[in-house]
Amino acid sequence: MSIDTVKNAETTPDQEQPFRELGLKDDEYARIREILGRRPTDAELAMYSIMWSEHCSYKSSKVHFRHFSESLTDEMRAKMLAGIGENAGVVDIGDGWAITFKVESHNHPSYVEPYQGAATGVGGIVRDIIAMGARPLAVMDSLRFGKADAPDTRRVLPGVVAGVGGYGNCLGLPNIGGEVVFDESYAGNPLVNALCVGVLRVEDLHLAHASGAGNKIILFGARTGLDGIGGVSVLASDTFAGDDGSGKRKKLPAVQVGDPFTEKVLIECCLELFQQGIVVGIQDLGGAGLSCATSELASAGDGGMHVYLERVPLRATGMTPAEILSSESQERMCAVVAPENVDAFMAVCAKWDVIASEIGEVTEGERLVITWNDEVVVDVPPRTVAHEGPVYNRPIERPADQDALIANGPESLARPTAAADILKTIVTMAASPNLASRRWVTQQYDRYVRGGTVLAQPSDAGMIRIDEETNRGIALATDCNGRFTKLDPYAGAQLALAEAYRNVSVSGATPIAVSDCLNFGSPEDPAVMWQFEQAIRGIADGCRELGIPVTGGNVSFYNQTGSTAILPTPVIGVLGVIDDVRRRIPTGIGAEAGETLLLLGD
Amino acid sequence: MARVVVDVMPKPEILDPQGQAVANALPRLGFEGITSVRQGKHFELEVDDSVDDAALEKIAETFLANPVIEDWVVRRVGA
Amino acid sequence: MARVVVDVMPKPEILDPQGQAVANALPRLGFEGITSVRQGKHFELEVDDSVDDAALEKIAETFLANPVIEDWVVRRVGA
Amino acid sequence: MSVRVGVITFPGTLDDVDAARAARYAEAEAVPLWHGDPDLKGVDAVIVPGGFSYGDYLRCGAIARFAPVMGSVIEAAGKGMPVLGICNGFQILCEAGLLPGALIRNSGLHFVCKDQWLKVENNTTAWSSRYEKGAEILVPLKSGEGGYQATQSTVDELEGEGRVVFRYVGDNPNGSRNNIAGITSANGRVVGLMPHPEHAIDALTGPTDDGLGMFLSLMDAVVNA
Ligand SMILES: Nc1ncnc2c1ncn2[C@@H]1O[C@H](COP(=O)(O)OP(=O)(O)O)[C@@H](O)[C@H]1O
Repeated sequence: MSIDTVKNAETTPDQEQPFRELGLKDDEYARIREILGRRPTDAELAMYSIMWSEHCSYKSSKVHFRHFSESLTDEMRAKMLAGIGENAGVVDIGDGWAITFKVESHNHPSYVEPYQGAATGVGGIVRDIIAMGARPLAVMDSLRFGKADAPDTRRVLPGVVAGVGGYGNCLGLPNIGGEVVFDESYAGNPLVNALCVGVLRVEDLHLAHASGAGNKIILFGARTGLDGIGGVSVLASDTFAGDDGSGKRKKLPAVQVGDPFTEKVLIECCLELFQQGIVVGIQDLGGAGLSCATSELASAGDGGMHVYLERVPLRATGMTPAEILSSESQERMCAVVAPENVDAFMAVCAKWDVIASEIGEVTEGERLVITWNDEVVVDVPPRTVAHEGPVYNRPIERPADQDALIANGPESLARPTAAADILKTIVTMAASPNLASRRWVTQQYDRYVRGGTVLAQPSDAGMIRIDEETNRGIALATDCNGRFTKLDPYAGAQLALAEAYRNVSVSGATPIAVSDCLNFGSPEDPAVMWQFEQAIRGIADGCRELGIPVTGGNVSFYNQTGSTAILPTPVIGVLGVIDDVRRRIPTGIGAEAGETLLLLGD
Repeated sequence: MARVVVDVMPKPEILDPQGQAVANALPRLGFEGITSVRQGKHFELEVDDSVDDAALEKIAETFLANPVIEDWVVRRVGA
Repeated sequence: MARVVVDVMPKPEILDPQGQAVANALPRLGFEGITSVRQGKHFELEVDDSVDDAALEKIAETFLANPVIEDWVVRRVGA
Repeated sequence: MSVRVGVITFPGTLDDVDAARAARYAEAEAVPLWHGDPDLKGVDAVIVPGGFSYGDYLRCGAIARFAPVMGSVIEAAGKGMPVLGICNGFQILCEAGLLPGALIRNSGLHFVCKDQWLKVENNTTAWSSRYEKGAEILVPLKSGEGGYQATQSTVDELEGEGRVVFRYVGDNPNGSRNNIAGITSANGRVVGLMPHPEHAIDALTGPTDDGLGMFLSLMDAVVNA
């Protein structure tokens, strides 16, 4: 097997590379050549193509995030310890406690393989929370499917729910809420958005960076296999032979199988490592695997990094450097550790039976250098991979049919007037999929584990006690109505924000921060970009009005079937704090006879 | 009536956490020399003679196995 | 190196909710003529030649199967 | 005298913090026990808590029962030490042979998390003396493999000897034979049940505090021993 090295790339500048198959545009490829002053190696090409994808680089959405930063006031900043750009936002909630939380999408994988897609979605967001130095406390899931009676919904929904439950239950994280919405626009694009919230002491906040020359890079958790490298396998086709000898790896399924047990042990292992104070920086391995972890750690640090790729424990034979860098194997983390603490680090991993390998070190200088058995296969400025990818200002245009859509209001619909008809309508509505009981879903989720759950279904917000001495706690709700958002993306996003805010408030907690998951169609469609831009502005303006910041979130584009996009779906999660969870307000009326019912607002 | 066995296994390149857990446990229990374990499902069906191989293949593919992550083998066994 | 297969099945008198669910679903999916389905586990082990039949039987009995509710079969298959 | 209750943690155990909290609520001292360490640290009783030891891979409890600490638990139970297995702990005790039978996949095939009414059938065990016989208690049930199964003769024996401690009231949530939710050893010292009394010790975080009775029963059993 011959490996494409930097030396090789220098001597074969004109070798053709399958950059288009890897999703890079001509000008993006040209820019990589310009950055490197030569053609990229296979491994470099794999890294750039993944890190410059929409999913990892936020290239279409980044420019719009300024609405969030521009609307920040001092009041909003006051409690924010980490914001957009970190693995997850962190807010100070008093008494020395900080809370970190984030919502993330795993939409497409959940359509391909509902159980594993949803399961690994939960696994991924939980690792984001651990990477902040926090103990994960609870999860929530916000789900959208095609029509309830559509045949594919019968395939997707049970698998997704079983996957969310199967993974979350096994991790021991209570599920404290979520949503289930049906609309035909999601038929080919179900939305699986998972939220995780964690707690830490303010002084224990760990940000992902690799600092201090001589510090070691340790990869720990599961072995690295051929998971999810479907795209990158094209590299194996023309440069070197795969292990089946035919010169080409057979097409691999872009599906990862989750191993919640390994993740549970990884959580406990990380918490013990944090407690011993022997972690300088830490990063989870998400969608972009080692490409992401190494370049982001190096990019955010103060030096360079050298990674010895042959030291990565593998699950498959004959993996190439490009494949190892792109593997999406789950349940892995990467830590930066001072040399004197490596033994202690390894001892904690051994206690939990977690495989750990020292795969490199922080170096003087500014390059990320990756070698494979002494040959250099990657030599790049890490910022160009992780943080300085392409940025697009996509065309924006209000759809021509927006006015017609708005004009087509409910006025023309028949309204029941007779009592019997009204009753019938109410019963029909109560039984409709979007309003019916969610018990079939929530009953598959453990809401009790770890004994801190104060509110969960059927409450408007979930609530967790975080301190058994003081009874301090937090509340969370997620909401979104895609139909409102389609009619008016600006107001619809604000309505989602307002609803989540209200749901937290009525539980007795004070809202303090927002995380969002913006699910939209193709950013290359100006009408979708208009929805997106309007929604972001709506959220940013709404947050300013309410005085609570957006601390993080996720953008999921390309949720469309053919040229038809899903309903614009900016899911909003609001976090609140309550000083004494015993003063919570459960949902529901009628606990005592003679209660007075008041309607507030109009 | 015929007896049909369908074995469903995780594809070789797909992670098999269960098989791995079993493999890891064996040495701790004092069983040496087992170098790899994969765990799958084993179905035993009683089928009318009217059910042909194509139908069995279809049942395995669309229902008993998940072709995205699993391989399967259908066998008729002596009655 | 040898390849060993162990099939583990719920005892006939023990309820098999998974097999039952498959059997019930098949007619709904348009597959007729399947009169019974039982679901168990299928293990594939790679073992050193030093591992004898007695050891394999022990592994199956004490670990891979729960004799209270399950039956099992151990087979060596061609390399 | 302070009563020391050991709570075992296996890789993948989840409800150990809850079991320890429940012991503390009953004014016992909770002592953490580690799966890999056979030392029971001089405890008066052991709780094998719920969760997913080893991910529930292979069979629930199948891997955990071989842990070094379990050898000590089996030995201590033989000498009459009170042992409580909750959910995964119950599965482990069955796999370890301390209790008869086995737990299989729920008949509905789904994980079920719900508040479940139980009837106390036997109030003479080390873990149920504080309840009135026939009392109904409400505690969380949360499991995917909670269907109690055993041969007919074992079930007959359990019923004949009054060794069914808790029985599900209302619809059978998981297909358990005879609606069995929990059983005890012949000497009434070892009890296993699928539902989670440790999650019902405080109405703030559970449906009721009905589960506390089990931990208070243990205090009586140890103090009066
Ligand atoms: N996918 C889900 N995961 C967890 N909890 C959910 C999910 N869907 C709904 N729930 C919970 O079920 C309850 C009812 O949900 P829903 O009918 O959407 O309430 P509402 O209409 O009041 O927002 C809420 O407590 C909600 O958090």
